Amino acid sequence: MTSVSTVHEVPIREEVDIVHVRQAARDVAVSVGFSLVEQTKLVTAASELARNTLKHGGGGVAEVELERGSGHTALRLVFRDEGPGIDDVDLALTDGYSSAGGLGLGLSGARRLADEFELWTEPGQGTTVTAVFRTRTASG
Amino acid sequence: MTSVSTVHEVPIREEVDIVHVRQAARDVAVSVGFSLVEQTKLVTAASELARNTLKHGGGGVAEVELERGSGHTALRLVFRDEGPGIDDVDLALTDGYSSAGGLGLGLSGARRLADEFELWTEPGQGTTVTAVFRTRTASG
Amino acid sequence: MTDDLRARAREDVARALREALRDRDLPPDVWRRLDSEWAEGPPDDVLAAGLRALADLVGERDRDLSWHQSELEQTNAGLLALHAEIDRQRRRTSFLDEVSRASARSLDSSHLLDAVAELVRSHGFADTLDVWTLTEFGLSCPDDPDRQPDKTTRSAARTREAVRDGGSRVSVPLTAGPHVLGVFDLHRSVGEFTDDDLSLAMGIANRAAVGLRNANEYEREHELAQRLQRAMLPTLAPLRDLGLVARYRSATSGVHVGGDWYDAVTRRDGTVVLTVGDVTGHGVDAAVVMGKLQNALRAYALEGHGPAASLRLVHDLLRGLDTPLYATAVVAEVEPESGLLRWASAGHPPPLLHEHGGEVRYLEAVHAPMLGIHLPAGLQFPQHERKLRPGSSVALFTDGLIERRTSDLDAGMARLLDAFRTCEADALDARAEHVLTTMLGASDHDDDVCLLLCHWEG
Amino acid sequence: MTDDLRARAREDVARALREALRDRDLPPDVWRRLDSEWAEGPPDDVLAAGLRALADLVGERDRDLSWHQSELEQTNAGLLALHAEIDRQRRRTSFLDEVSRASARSLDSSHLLDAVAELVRSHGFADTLDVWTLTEFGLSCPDDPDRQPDKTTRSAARTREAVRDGGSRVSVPLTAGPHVLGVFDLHRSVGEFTDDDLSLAMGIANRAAVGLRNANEYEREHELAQRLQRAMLPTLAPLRDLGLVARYRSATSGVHVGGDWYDAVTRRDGTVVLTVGDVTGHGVDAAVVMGKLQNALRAYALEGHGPAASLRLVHDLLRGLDTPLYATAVVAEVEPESGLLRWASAGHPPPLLHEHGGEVRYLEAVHAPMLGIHLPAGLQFPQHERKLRPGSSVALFTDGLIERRTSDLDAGMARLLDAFRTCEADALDARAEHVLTTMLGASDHDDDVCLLLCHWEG
Ligand SMILES: [Mn+2]
Ligand SMILES: [Mn+2]
Ligand SMILES: [Mn+2]
Ligand SMILES: [Mn+2]
Repeated sequence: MTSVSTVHEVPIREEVDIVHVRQAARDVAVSVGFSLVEQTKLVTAASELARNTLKHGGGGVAEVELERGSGHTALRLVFRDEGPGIDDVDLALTDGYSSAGGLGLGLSGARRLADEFELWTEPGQGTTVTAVFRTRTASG
Repeated sequence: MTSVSTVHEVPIREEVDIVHVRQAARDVAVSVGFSLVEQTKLVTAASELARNTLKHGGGGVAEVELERGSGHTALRLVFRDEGPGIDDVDLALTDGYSSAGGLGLGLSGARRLADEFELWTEPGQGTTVTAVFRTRTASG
Repeated sequence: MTDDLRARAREDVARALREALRDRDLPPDVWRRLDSEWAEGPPDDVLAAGLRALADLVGERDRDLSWHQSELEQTNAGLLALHAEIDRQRRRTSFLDEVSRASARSLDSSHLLDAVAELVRSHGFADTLDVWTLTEFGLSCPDDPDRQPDKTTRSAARTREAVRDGGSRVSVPLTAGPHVLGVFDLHRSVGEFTDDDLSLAMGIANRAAVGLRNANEYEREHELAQRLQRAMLPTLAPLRDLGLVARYRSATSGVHVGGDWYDAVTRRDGTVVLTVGDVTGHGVDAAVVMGKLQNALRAYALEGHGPAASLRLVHDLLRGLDTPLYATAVVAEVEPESGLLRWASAGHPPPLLHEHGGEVRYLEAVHAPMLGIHLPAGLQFPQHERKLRPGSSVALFTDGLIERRTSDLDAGMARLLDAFRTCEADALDARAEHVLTTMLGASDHDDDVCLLLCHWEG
Repeated sequence: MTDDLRARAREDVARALREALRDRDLPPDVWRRLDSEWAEGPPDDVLAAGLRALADLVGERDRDLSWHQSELEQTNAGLLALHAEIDRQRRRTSFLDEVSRASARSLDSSHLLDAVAELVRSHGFADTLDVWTLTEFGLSCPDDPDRQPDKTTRSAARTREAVRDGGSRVSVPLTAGPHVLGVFDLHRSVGEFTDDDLSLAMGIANRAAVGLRNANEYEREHELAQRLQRAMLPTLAPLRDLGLVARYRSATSGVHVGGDWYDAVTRRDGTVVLTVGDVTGHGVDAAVVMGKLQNALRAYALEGHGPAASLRLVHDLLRGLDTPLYATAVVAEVEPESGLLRWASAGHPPPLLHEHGGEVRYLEAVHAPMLGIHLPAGLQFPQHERKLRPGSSVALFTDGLIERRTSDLDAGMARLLDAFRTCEADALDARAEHVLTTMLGASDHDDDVCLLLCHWEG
């Protein structure tokens, strides 16, 4: 049986909230036994997605969810904003592209780091990004 | 002909100096056209070596040197301290070992990131670490 | 106010301020800096000094914070870039390993080149890959033999280096050791080949070339063995007076080298001597004994010995060979002038006679024992003769045609009669094919098979 | 004081404080928070409120800073770990690619297994690697044929899976497609094999197995070709009355399939017939014609035809073959009772006579033209005879023994006489070796070579 629980909900309104999201993600990862490499991938992706929510979506909320099944543990990050949405998703997921400036690996880099990645967007309705990270080691 | 010039000398006395070393290294790297990946390797190693100087050597100094030859540019980081020195260099360079605690990839990780790496130490006399980073792209 | 009073007043104010901030969880260096500000200057300024000190600290902390934020942001971006870069390298190395494995999967050069080309396309490294192989006639395109290599392709073969043609076309030589074996032409419809792509293309070509060299070496040896084996059976020249067709099928399972043979030779007087034989067993030893018997029989027949005498001489020869193998054989001679057929058999299935009207029968008659077994001295081999009717054919064959593991010999012989009877073709070639197809079908046969058809129009 | 007065006093104090901090380069949100503190409460508290607000800010900034420092430190450590991890993966993949390449570098199974073993050791993956190959007699260790596989090795071959034996020993099967070809035993003297190492070991074994399968297939075809070719020359049984030794050396450069042959056969009357011949050219076609001539000559000789008659009959047979090749041959027969030697040659180098006292000479005599060329009808082949002195040897050989690109035929024939003269060995075997070594040395020869020595003790 698989159970999903929301462990943290972090508002993203200003720069310093990115660190809050990082900390929240890292705390949960450590608590379920993610290795340092796994933590790093997770936190890096969380940071980029939070920055995306802040810069592109004009702020929003991050949720850190924990999915436990028999023999596996997954950490799911959900980022929601009610910003302008993304016009061209494929373009936004291309390496090097970023409509809000910057280095342009944010979305595509996060997707590469995650085990699963989903992006929902609607012009004028906002954007929701979900990234799932699994650990190979037994959960703590 | 190859010319070497010291571009920065950064004292390492407290935690915040680590960021000064990072910034100094990054500034020089950007100015000679290091790519983002090359910058990242350099700055990460600089940060670890600065932390090593602070924690293990009780503080010291970091020098950022620039070596320019025909067709190549290299950035050399030198970290000097007058701390207790390292008893067992091989052990200190083993993945996972750190006599000052922490995550234990500092010295070995920096060595892995650098193109050249040299460690001089003498019990009671201090430690000097030199790490060289080359760029493949033409220098700016 | 005396200095003493001032100090006292200053301390009072400072104490009051410390009290006011008591419930603030400030770091120790804040208190250090506030205390040192408050220890100097006139008491009226104590408040302002504290304010200034705190403001300075806020400014400093703010600057430090922004440095750390910027470092964190850049490190994050750098981590993504490093991950992407190493991921790219990992995919590159694992792509090359896949190429190595595809190049080793088969010893058939066209299979392995197809597999490599497919990998190159499915990994999106190139949209089309044209293969050129170097033959004795120069560079040739196996998929389109009429195509000529262009300047870029030829240049890659000559210089043994990757050659660009614009941004979206690269030719790389297939080199194994000192030899150029061919060229890959790579094309992209979108995007250009970078310098990095060029070195990757060379890595692909080098790995494919090693596989290709192995395949070529295998094919050379395989072909040599096949040619040696096949060359042991004669290429029959057309006869002036008789129709003649021969077929050999090696066993499709087990050892592919067999001991069956056929032969046909014309004596100076015009008589045609036909032979079919079968050395027991399979493999190289059987093939070699087969070669000796076939050639000795031909020698005796050419010299003028009749079927029975030739078989008897060959029996003596086989007895003298250092081999545990035996053989069966049938020899038949036809005089084209008269249509006279003479034949003799040593332990072999009888010849089959197919007459003009469609009647089919076996020429059952007394035959000699197997060649090579112990025989009483002076034993004569029986020989038979009959006049053929015009339009008749004689078929000689080995037991592989009629014997199957799943059925007995008599059933097989009956099936063979049927196969001839039901044949509607007239041409000898077509009749041979019909018989082989009917008897062997598409199923595996574990014995080799010979069939010789000779037609006397009369 | 009225509210109005209080407000004015508050604003005065606030303005004074703003003035005092004017030269501090504070971020905008500091001013916002100070202004809001100063806009409320009694004027006496304005100062303290400002102080508290600043102190709060310092505390917040300090907390933010420590979070960022900690994140930066952890990200840095994470970056190192990620880099180390991916570096490990990259080395692993590139190790596997190296194994693939080493497995393809040679079609010689022992070479490639050595190369893989060397890689495994030099990469520090295992300290020793023992190779077992599956033969028809079970698992065998090529380096030590007497060794028996232990339980772990046998279990890996049977289950087709990696099998551990303690922490520092692993056996992995070499499987290619449905076949198990062998087993690698891996040992470490320090450290244990992790689960990850086990899967890497399987990756190594799979790649080596594909190379091994290719090598085996190549070796099978190569051996078949070699055996077919070698089997065309007879294994001479020792004669009762005469000493006999034969040697064949294939060309060491160019095509390795040749057209030289030797043969020796004993007639029922005890006469021994010796033959050496040489079909023009090399390759499969020459080898096949050689087989036909050798066997026909043996057939005629056995039947009782003398040397000249046999050669003439073989000439006719060769004319009847569909081949552009010619041949030379020499046939000699020896009667062991009397020591009478009869011989005939068709375009072949003369036999060499080595007499008891050490005298060596060529038996020069009129010979027939080459076999297979157009001859006037009825031409008789010349035949010669002489009585051997007891203790004499006759040597038949092909031109490959005496002809070198760098010297002429006469010089070669003189060198051969010398080689026999200088031979101190008595045994026929040793004499043949001495002659071959003297004439061919260690240098390459581009023609194949036959040598037949026959000794009559008398
Ligand atoms: Mn057979
Ligand atoms: Mn058969
Ligand atoms: Mn020859
Ligand atoms: Mn020759």
